[in-house]
Amino acid sequence: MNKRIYLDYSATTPMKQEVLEEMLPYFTERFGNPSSIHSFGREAKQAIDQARSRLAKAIGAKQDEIYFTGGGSEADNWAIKGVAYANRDKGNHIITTKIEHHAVLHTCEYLEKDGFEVTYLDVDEYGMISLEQLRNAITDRTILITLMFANNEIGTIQPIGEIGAIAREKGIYFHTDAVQALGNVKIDVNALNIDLMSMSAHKIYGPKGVGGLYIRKGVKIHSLIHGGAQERRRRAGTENLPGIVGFGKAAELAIENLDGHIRHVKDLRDRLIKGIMDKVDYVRFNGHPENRLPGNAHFAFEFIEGESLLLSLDMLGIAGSSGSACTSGSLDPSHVLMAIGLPHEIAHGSLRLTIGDFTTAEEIDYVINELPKIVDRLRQMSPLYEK
Amino acid sequence: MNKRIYLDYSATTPMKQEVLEEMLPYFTERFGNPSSIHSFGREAKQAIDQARSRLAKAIGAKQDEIYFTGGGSEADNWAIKGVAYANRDKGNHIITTKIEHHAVLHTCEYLEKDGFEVTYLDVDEYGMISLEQLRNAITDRTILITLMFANNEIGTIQPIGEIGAIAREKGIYFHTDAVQALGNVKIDVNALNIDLMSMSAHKIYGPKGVGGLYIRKGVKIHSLIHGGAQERRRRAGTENLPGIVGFGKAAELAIENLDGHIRHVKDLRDRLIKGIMDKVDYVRFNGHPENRLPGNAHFAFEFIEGESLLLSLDMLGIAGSSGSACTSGSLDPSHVLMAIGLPHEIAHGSLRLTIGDFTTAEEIDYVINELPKIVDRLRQMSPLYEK
Amino acid sequence: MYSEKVMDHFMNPRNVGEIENADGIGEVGNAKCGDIMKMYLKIENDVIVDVKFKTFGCGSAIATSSIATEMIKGKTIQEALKLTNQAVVEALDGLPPQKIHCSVLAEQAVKSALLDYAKKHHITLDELNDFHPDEDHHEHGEEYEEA
Amino acid sequence: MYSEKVMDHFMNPRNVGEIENADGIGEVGNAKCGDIMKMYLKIENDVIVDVKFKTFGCGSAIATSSIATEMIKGKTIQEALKLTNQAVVEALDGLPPQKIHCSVLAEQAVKSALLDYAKKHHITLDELNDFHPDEDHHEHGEEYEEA
Ligand SMILES: Cc1ncc(COP(=O)(O)O)c(C=O)c1O
Ligand SMILES: Cc1ncc(COP(=O)(O)O)c(C=O)c1O
Ligand code: FES
Ligand code: FES
Repeated sequence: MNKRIYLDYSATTPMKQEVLEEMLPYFTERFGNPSSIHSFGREAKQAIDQARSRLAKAIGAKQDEIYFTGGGSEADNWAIKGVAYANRDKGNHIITTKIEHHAVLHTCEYLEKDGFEVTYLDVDEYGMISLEQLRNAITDRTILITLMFANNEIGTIQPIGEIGAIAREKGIYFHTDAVQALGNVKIDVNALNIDLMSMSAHKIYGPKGVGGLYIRKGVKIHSLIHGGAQERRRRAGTENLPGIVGFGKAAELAIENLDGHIRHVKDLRDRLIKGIMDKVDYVRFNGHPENRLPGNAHFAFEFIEGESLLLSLDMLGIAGSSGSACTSGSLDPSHVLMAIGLPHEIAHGSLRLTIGDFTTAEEIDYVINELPKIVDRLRQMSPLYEK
Repeated sequence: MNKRIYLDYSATTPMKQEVLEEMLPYFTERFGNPSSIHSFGREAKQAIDQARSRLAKAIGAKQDEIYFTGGGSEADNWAIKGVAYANRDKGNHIITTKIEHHAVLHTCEYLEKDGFEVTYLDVDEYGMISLEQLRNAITDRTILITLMFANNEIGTIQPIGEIGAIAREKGIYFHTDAVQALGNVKIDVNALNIDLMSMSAHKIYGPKGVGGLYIRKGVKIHSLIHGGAQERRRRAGTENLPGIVGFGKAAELAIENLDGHIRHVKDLRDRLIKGIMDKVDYVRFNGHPENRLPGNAHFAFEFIEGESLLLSLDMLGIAGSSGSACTSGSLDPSHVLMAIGLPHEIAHGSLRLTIGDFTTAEEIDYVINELPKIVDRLRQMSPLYEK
Repeated sequence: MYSEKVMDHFMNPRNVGEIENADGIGEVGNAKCGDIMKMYLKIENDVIVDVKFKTFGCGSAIATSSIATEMIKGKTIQEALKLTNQAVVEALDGLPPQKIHCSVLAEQAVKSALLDYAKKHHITLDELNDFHPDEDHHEHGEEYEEA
Repeated sequence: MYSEKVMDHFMNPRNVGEIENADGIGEVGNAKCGDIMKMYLKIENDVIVDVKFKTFGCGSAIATSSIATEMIKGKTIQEALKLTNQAVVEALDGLPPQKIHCSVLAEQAVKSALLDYAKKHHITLDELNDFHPDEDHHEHGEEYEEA
């Protein structure tokens, strides 16, 4: 395979060179344990402090409200279980949505087995929740609203500010999974009344295996990982020093260049959408037309199935993703596509192409040229397609 | 500071160059998400499979019994909470020791608040548990024995094979925290009857923020981090791809060169011990004389306090560690030193020097030359020292 | 993930299409589940002289359909009835665990088409007495997480 | 972790030692807790003409002892009584939160020595009426994990 075109930036991103360079010394030279008091330890500690302040700056938080984790999933688990168990005396009701990432959904399901009650809010055809439904779902036993900032499949961005205001007004903790939003949307945890927020480095050109949880000062929360006194006694374990340094740098780069990034990926994204919609029949475009992640394009092609589409693209070096059942060996298409009401047979033909900083117009044009041919070839093989 | 001598290998190790080189491509080129089905994802998946098989080989396990985590602390938390909650119907009693790492101790304490009962076994003056006490502690409600392989402070290695045999005989799950043992002791999980085992990459010249949990096939365990279907559905979160690759390489190197490593660090360790014991009065040597980590030397100098010792060493570029109270702002010296019965005032003067693959005889000789002078200087300032 | 054989049959599927006035037509799976296989047989003197397929489904569904048509073309009905999903999997040099059900689908598509032929021609094929293609054919292996 | 000032006083402590026939001796802390400060005063005409210390304790305990002796040397008893732990901390350009209690220890060592002097010389120092140096002086800040 010569040419490879990566259009799966929502799954993960390549690390930027600047991030790698910032990390490198911490593997072999400045490798100390940040808890050690000798010079190796102190320089490690300093590096972590710097990363923490970069993260804090990126989201308008205070430095001591940032906690590093082993990834976005750990942050989600920690926020939800931690708040649930620490506030059980106040209530056992949690509100979330049907379109959360599995790190949120499966955590909520686990809590349901342990006596918590969870309301899963519906979304409309664009993947938007209804603020009225949210208001109505709140009871005096509600202790947590956990509601994703931006959806990883269809890209829809929720009205986080309004949700935060409702939560604040009712005195309920508000957690948002901002794993996809960070670096793609301007975020200010205070303006948006966010109490807890999950982040992940590998979605913003940083390293895999590092995440962060913003915890507003005063939030009552249990630890998920007990042990040493790291992270102000809240998250034990020797810090992933190079990873945290990389996360700090990636966050800094993301915020510095937020507008440029958004413009770049959005332009290419719109070019892609127009190209495909013009050239292919029987295709739907999913997610919200405006309130969506700038780099996210999500299609459903009728009469064909997602995995065979992905494989065909892959043979041309084009990397995309799908919410189709058959890639997962499970019967149902993704819960997100079901929640927006896409019929099963159409949901199976879905394709997510997500664009990033390294994507070029040539790559997009190549996809616009090749994808319709692939769709046509597969449709010719499909018993559902009659023309 | 010109010369820096690192003697804190038990706190963390510098990464080996070979490990870094193996990791590097996975940051920026082979950066795919292992769950993705396109070529980027497949090459990532392959790399993880290879790392898993290297880890498995290192401890005599099967490949599908190795689960990657975000570090040793996560592995400890997962093993203990996971087994406790999954086997609650069988009993609520856990046996551990007084000298475990905080990742084990604090997890057990957390479970105690949730209805579990925990027996903390004593150790003798060398830090060894008594097999008889262990046998007597077992009840028909005992579901888990969690007992560290080798102690991180005083280096004592427990009779893991005997403990495993007892656990197996009684049908109780046996977890061991082998974070310090891996790469320093030959480990075969089958020969030793280990059911679960925690590991951490950064203690064996691998990256920080990556660990592993060995889970014997058939062990009933809940997840700690819920979400995606990674790690055979047991540990959610996008895999720390470069970290896991590095862990695999580090494990491979460690096992390939186990004998050479042990010989190297043990020779230097013994040279250090002899040098110090010959030149300094009023010093105790802690931990077991034979059954100890090859690179671990642990002293307690009477009349002086550990942090001032560490600081003085640090001014000469020598990095060590201490179990003293005052470094931690808490009143008591380390729980391990208390458990072996060291008087408080003596425990305060403790110093751990841990030797690794990059340590040289010159470095050791330098320490043997300088440390006695430092001890003497501090004793001259001490109101406890009358000579 | 897939063997070269699978990818070859997926990218260059043999016998795609329909047969007008086919002697037997079999259809299994359903669109809701994301997989439909439709198989057309032309049978002369108990021999399958032509076979075509159309498949809506994953890469492995397309590859198993393709190889299954190759495996029965030119064979007698009795020989075709012996086609098992294991044989299909082997012929493809293996399939990932969560894709085994696609091979089951292929076996069932062939059998459905033969059953259809038998019904139309008032023959009894004892081998198909216990054949119920509408049963759930999905065997779930490990799930992959889309990130 | 520590300021340069702290490290200077730790590595080059001023006034280490004992004073024979000291006019006042104060000792605070205890070995079990890992810190003892002992302070010796030579007082002439209400003026501290000499002061020495011995300390068993962490780097910051040694540094605070050292600077405290500097701060009271040549001062009158009344001036020395005004020494606060905050003043010691400031003079050292700050201390980490978990080390503040060392500065409390230094203040108390000075006061204990003055109290001893007062007792021996049958003077009452009103400022010390509420002084109980044996109370727990540890204020726990964040803990550091030794790995
Ligand atoms: C015995 C022992 N267990 C657990 C841990 C925790 O491992 P990690 O720092 O990778 O979380 C350590 C080291 O910190 C250790 O020495
Ligand atoms: C919305 C969302 N939440 C959580 C996660 C999990 O993050 P991580 O893979 O870092 O565990 C992801 C990505 O995988 C995501 O897209
Ligand atoms: S047709 Fe469903 S997995 Fe192949
Ligand atoms: S004397 Fe205890 S911390 Fe300073």
